[in-house]
Amino acid sequence: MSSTKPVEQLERVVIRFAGDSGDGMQLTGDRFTSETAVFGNDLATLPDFPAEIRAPAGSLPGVSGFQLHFADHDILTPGDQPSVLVAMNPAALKVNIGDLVKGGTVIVNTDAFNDRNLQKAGYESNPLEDGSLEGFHVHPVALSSMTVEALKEVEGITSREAERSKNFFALGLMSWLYHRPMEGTLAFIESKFAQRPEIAEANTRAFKAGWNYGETSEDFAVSYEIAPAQLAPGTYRQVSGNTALTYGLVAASRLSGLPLFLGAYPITPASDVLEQLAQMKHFGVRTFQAEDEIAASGAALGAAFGGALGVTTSAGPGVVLKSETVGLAVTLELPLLIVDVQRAGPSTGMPTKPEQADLLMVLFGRNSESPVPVVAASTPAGCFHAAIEAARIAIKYRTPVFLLSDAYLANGSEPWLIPDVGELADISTEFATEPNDGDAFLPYRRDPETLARPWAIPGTPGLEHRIGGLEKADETGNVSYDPENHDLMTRLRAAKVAGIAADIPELEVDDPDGADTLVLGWGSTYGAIGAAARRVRAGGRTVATAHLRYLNPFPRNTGEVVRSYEKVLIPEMNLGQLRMLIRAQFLVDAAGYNKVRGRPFRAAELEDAITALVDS
Amino acid sequence: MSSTKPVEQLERVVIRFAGDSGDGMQLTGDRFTSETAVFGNDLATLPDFPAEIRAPAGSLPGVSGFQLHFADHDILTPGDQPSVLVAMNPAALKVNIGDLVKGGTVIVNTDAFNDRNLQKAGYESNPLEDGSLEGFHVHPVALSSMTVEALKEVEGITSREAERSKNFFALGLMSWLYHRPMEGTLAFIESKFAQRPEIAEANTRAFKAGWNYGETSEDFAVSYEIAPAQLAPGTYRQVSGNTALTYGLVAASRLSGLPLFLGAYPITPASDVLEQLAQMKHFGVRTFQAEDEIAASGAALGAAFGGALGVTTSAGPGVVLKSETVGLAVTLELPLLIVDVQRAGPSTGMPTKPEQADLLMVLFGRNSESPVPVVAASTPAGCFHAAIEAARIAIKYRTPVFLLSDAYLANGSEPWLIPDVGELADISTEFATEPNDGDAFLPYRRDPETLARPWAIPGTPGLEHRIGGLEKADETGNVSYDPENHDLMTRLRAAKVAGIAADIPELEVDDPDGADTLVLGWGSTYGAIGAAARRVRAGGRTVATAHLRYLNPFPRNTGEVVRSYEKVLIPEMNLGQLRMLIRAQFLVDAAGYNKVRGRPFRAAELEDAITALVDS
Amino acid sequence: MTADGNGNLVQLTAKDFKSDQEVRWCPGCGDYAILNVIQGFMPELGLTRERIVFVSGIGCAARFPYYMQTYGMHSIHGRAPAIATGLAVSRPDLSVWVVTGDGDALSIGGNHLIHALRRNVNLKILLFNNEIYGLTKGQYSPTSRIGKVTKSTPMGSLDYPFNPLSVAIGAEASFVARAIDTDKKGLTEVLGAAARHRGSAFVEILQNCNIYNDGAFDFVREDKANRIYLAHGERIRFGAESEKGVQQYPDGSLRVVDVDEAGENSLLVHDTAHAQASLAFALSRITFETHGAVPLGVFRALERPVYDDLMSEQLDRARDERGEGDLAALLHSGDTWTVG
Amino acid sequence: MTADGNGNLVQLTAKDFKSDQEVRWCPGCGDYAILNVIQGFMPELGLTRERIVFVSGIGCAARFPYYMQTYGMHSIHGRAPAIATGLAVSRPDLSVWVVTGDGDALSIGGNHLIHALRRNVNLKILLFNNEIYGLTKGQYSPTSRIGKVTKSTPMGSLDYPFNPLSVAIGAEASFVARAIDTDKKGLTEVLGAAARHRGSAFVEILQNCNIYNDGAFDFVREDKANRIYLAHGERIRFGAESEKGVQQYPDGSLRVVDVDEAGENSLLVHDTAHAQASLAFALSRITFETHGAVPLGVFRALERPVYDDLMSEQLDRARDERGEGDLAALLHSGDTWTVG
Ligand SMILES: Cc1ncc(C[n+]2csc(CCOP(=O)(O)OP(=O)(O)O)c2C)c(N)n1
Ligand SMILES: Cc1ncc(C[n+]2csc(CCOP(=O)(O)OP(=O)(O)O)c2C)c(N)n1
Ligand code: SF4
Ligand code: SF4
Ligand SMILES: [Mg+2]
Ligand SMILES: [Mg+2]
Repeated sequence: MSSTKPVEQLERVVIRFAGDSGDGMQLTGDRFTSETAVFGNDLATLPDFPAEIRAPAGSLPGVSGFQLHFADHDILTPGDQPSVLVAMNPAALKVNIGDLVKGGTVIVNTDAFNDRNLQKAGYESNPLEDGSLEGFHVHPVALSSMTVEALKEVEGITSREAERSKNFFALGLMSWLYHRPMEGTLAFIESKFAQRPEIAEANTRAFKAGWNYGETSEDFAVSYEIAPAQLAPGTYRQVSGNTALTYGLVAASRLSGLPLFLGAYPITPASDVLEQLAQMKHFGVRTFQAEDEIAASGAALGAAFGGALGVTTSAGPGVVLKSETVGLAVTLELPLLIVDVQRAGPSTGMPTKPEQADLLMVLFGRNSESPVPVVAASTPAGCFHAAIEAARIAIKYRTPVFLLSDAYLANGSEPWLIPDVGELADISTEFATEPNDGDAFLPYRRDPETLARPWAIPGTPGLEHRIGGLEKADETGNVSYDPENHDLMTRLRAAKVAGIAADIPELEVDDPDGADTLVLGWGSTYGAIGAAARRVRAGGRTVATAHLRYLNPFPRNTGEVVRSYEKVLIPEMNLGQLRMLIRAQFLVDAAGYNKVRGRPFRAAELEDAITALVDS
Repeated sequence: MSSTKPVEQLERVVIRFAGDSGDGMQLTGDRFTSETAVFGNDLATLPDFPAEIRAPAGSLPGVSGFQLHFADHDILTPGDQPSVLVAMNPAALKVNIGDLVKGGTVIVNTDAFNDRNLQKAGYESNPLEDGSLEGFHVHPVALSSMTVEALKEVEGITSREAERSKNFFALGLMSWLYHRPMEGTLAFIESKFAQRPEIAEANTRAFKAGWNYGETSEDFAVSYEIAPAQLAPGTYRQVSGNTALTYGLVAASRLSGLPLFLGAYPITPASDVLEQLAQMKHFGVRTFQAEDEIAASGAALGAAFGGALGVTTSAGPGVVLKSETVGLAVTLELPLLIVDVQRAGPSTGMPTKPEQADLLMVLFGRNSESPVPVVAASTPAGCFHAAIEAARIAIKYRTPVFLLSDAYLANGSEPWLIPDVGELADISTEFATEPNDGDAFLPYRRDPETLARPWAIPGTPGLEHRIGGLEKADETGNVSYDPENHDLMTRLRAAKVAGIAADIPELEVDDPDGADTLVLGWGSTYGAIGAAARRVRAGGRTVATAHLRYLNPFPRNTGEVVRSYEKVLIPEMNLGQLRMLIRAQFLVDAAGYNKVRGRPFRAAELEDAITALVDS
Repeated sequence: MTADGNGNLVQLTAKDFKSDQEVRWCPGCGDYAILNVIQGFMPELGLTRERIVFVSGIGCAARFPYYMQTYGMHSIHGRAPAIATGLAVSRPDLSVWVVTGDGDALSIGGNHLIHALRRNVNLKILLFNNEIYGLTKGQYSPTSRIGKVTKSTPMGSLDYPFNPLSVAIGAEASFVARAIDTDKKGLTEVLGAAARHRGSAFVEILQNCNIYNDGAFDFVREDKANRIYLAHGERIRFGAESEKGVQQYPDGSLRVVDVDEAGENSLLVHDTAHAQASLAFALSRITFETHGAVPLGVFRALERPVYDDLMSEQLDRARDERGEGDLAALLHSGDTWTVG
Repeated sequence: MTADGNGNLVQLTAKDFKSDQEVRWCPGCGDYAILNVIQGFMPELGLTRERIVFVSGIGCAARFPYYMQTYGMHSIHGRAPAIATGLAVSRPDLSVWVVTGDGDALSIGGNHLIHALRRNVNLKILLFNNEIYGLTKGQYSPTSRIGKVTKSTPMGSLDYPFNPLSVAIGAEASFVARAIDTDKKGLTEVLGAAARHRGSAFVEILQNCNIYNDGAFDFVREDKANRIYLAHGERIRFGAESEKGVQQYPDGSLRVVDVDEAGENSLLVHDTAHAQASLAFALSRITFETHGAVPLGVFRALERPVYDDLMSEQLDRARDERGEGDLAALLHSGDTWTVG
């Protein structure tokens, strides 16, 4: 179907879908995103579900949102503020209206604006009537009743079930409004509800009814076109951080030739890595849902001892429980990949909200000197390569490695140029199979270059040996209380990790105009920093940016880079963790921009912060 | 008894007793120390037991040592190198002889130098005969056989039991040699072996026989006198760090008026705090040996919720398991004292050996921004006040507090001027008993000065409230996912801890001559740094010293202090943890002197390090 | 009737135990039913609200304390029994309740649970068993059945499940019972028995998670004929017409028989206070899968010294024997010397 | 006879299983006896040394792996069952043994133990029970008896102890047995049965700590008349002259009777493989304190699907159904689009 109404061209749009937890907003957002991706826009998404439990229908804490930014050019963030809000009920309106840009568009489900819902949302009068939405462009749509009406001929569904299809009505309307292709969603409905054809039928009808409503209703005078973005050639898909991470782990298993063993305990927002890997049994992936995080990491370490790619995934409150195991892995010098999908804390904190405040924990959260390399992903799709890279380091250097993601990367998504599997680098290693000291096997005799020790797995004849958590003598690995040996081993472990700096790329600086000010970031602030820098530059100022993908060790030129700028700004969703490290290591008076709000930075606030520093 | 032989005057002696784990060397050292303390010398001790299990008799890993430094002036360390070595068997000789000063004295139990023992110790020939001890002053003493001989009239003991008294023979001999008073040891034997009078009799006889042997044997031509030191007036006792810590906790309970609840799980070298507190039931102390460290800290936190002084004690590998609970305490804002008696790591490491490498763990080892004050003891006796001070902060600011000790402080001992109980400051607090907002109670409404929240304990009518690990709204404490609130709460928690700086003493600097170089220390390096500084100054150079007793927050003048010196040296038994913090916070190019050998620094090595820096 | 802080007698009602927080479980969740029953039961405790504390871990069930107008702590996953132990042991004047889920109690918190039970700390532990991880949206739990397809077991669970009551009995629990979320009468009775029991009381409550594991207990939640209500001292009978009964084999295991055929006198007599836990254990092995019915009520209620009491007694005894601790004397213990 | 890496048959002996590390337990420790028996037993496994792995936690007992010329890991306190689970599950070709102490297994490690048992992971778990914390020098453990005076309980322990076998049975263990450190024959038999059992095998070994808890088991270690050796399918008898036997009360509990008086036929017949664990549980309640004797040998050995096998089967089935995983196809799954 194509529209007959006037069409306006736009460069970019930020839409937020918002409704009750039960209203299917995440699904709606996902579908709209898929349509948009297939259409060829660049995009970035930000799902936002408040608490883990479905709160009572209509309540403020029960509101679930999904924001999507799409454009005809490459974009970096899901957008600071929506320009369009779809609000399925009063609570959704109340929670989200404050974020809308001035003059933005609101599409509301008028059917939900009854007294009970208004009251639950804490409205004293109906905002659709009391003038409080003046200044916005409001489209009142009777979404529920029109959906029920549209489905009255579908057999085998109750009117409650019919009403539940209203999100597809909304999706249809929005698809019309922005000229999204319908085929993908229609096919999706078919396959998703294959078991319940009557529901498939209902959703299909609702979807089409929504589209038709846009086309016919006088309330919608124009529709919009956002031309496809100029992306590099290749095959794309949309991918969220957790999916990319899952794929990266499976790829690492393939590229290393090591079977993947995941030990995990469910926790938001890391659970779906476990859930997705559980679907990968045909890749030889073993997923073990352990009794707790300690056992999860222990089992992964046990599997690593046996020659597997041992992985354990969690979020901060679970990672903290793995510390003792990671300490053991440090001294055993076995590969182990620990994934921390960071969320807001401390303690249980705000489980679904992002934060990047576990950096110091993963670096230092173990007794004694216990160095561990740290890799951090910066974008949802980037989780794929970050996972492979973390695995590479773990395997090559026989060391636990932390991989940091966060709730924003985990759930956010973006188009991904699917890599050519054949071009991914081999990360395989060799197990020890022969004695390395005449007839004897010295499990702690190191490779002189990497300082890695041999990995001799059970089942290898003649290399029987014992390892443990007590300090070990150099080379033999026997228990040793010798003071000088302990000092030596402590330094060897540190040197091994520090030496990885030679094996990772230099820190890249984006500095087109020779700026005085460097903005240094890490993790999921990548997009926001990039977008902010664009704005700053567009405003006529100069600024350089660099983004750390390795937090331990730092790329070898990091000191040089930070010292070569007059001013350094480190924006972080914490109180200054990377900043502390940079200051300590390089004695540079780096400033911070720190907000701990459980949500990603907005480009605008970073623009302001950078501008202020540049001008200072 | 007093000696009839010529007497030489000495200023100081360092003795090391060494023997098999079963030889009672710790007891011997303890008794000699007590005699020395009562005599009035200043002293410092360094027990050194290698592994936790009694290795087979006669083996090198089974050697247990006890070093004592005593002098007629105030001293700061247990001595770099012993001048006298008492070696009960070949293994003890082998392990320790390398530490003895050139020309030092060796007293050996010749009876133990049989082929079997020599072989177990890895001696190819008898060192008493092959000339390898040339350069030392060797006293061969048939300790075992003379002891058996001396006890042959004691009834009811086997000759094996008789032989076991040889450590008392050695103690008697050493007591004679250094003019130690005998009464204390005689009384000690009576009471310690009250249940087994025949053993008491045997030990008494052995002790006296040793003394007499010194007096009569021609091998000992002179004895030595070390005049009492000039100590401040008052009543003294000898105290080890763990005992002082125990007393400090009991005192904190008394001074706060809060019953002490200890949740602990045994671990070297912290176990005896649990064991000693278990003896304090008449002080109303409840000790709970939990199923693990997690439960130990959990129970302490539960008790704190109920209004107790909740304490949990452990060493690094156990503290790491408490992190999640500490994180909860941070967000609950309840007092909790976590004691970390540090030992060498990582992982299980070297359980009986000291290290100070848990600093970054206690600061940062939790998910998200989770600030906790840290207090560190510097001397064995200092553990007393450190414990009270840590409790004071916890109670006043409603926060978990870490108290750091280490294996050296824990087991080392020194004379202690017993404080006047009446002069210890009150650290009591007030529980909330009334609503604080009209009729309502706001559990997170803070004291504007301390930022502490009210502590309303169960049982208080009308103040029923719920707290939890999810982020809480300011003031009400209700669950909140509000972004700005989270930022606010994160900053309030940080500000509360940072604000403690106003409530602790400034960092004191010892700089008699206006030096360029500052040596900044923390923890148990206090003695070694002080002794080294004395030597450096005695060598005609100038150096300043300062010692941090608070690691978070730092004393408010710390920046000023470190910035006012040209060079700053931070010696640590880790790879530079405080150094990192100082550099980051104050951008001072502090250098480190770092050794991770599982044993305290020697004054001489620090002297060299300081001298090199001063001269650089 | 309850004495308030001023000694006045007051009659509390369920309403007095409702906090001002909006209840945030999914509509239809079995937790609502339990909350109502417990709020209704609370006045029976005869305690003022400030003397009651609810401690929980993390999970849907663990939100419970927020809804009770008592003292409460929503702590960390699995650790509630440990935290509650510290509270109960140091504050014997309080009535301490732990609310936990099958994941919270038996997965991450299994160790704390069994240790609290063996110690017989004065805690009432209510395990809301929905055989699923609700809060994290539907992974299998240690009580989920073999073959269960969940988010984390797309091909079915491989883990042989725990039987919560068997675990508790194996861990020396002195009080063990079971009830159903929607069975107001049965649940109230069990709560009463648990409250009266001095020491640890462990109560499994079969709870429907209508979102992620709907109908898990329908065979007993919906079909009352499959409920075996246990009563101390009585022969064990059940069924719509009480036509079925439980008999013991010579090998110690139990079977379900037809009462008419087997004869009333051949039926097992329930004894909650037997010195040996074997009977309670055997009863815990009666399940829908093995026997087609589910025992409810109190399986075991054995008086045993209570940890908190024992500890208080030691403190008293220490004071009797050694006198109230004297700090100055403590500091001066051992060898001392005085410098002029 | 064992096939070595080249397929040659070799006869290994105890000596082949001794590592070059000096054994460092206290002289007289019961651990020496166990080490000897296990080294002597190893050749019976019929496996080459590289196929065998010993995993331990921390404690005196946990030093065990250092002394075995096999693969080994001395890990962290309490976590050996979890670590071994990862190893066993990902390497079904190995024979994985866990050595643990009463503190390691039942205090800090209690949760991992019970979960490994319920899952029926193919692990042989040997718990050296000395009713004390040896390595940390003499604090009471979860198996120490009430009233026990130790370093951390100067006035006597208050904690009701675990019965390790009851815990294991309550946790759905498929194989449960008990032996004595110095009873070479009994211990060897139990090890053999454990090794033959596919799945988790839990063996409690009564071990004397002559330094911190000397004589804890003298009543059965020294006095053979107090040993009840269990044998599948046989009536349970014991005593110097086999004059005593075990009978079942109608209430499911067990009592010791005089065989002559009670009659041989009234004695309980041991059944290690009963579908219901009730009998094994009841046997676990026979203790020296309650019955004056201690059962030894295999309490329970029930065949049940093994976790590792089940997991391998799912992997195979997934490959059968979906084909060997194709990475490129995975990356291209879902909606894709191509930019020219
Ligand atoms: C240390 C830690 N690990 C994991 C989680 C995530 N988590 C929260 S609740 C839960 C399980 C909940 O299941 P259950 O105890 O059965 O409670 P229910 O939600 O079913 O009532 C998990 C895994 C967490 N909060 N903390
Ligand atoms: C996390 C941690 N907590 C505590 C310890 C100290 N620790 C080592 S072994 C042990 C208990 C040993 O008892 P058990 O398991 O019975 O072994 P045994 O020494 O008696 O053989 C303890 C508490 C530790 N090593 N690690
Ligand atoms: S997820 Fe299940 S257990 Fe949790 S609130 Fe919803 S229905 Fe209840
Ligand atoms: S302490 Fe006890 S268990 Fe440990 S080695 Fe010595 S005797 Fe054996
Ligand atoms: Mg559940
Ligand atoms: Mg033990």
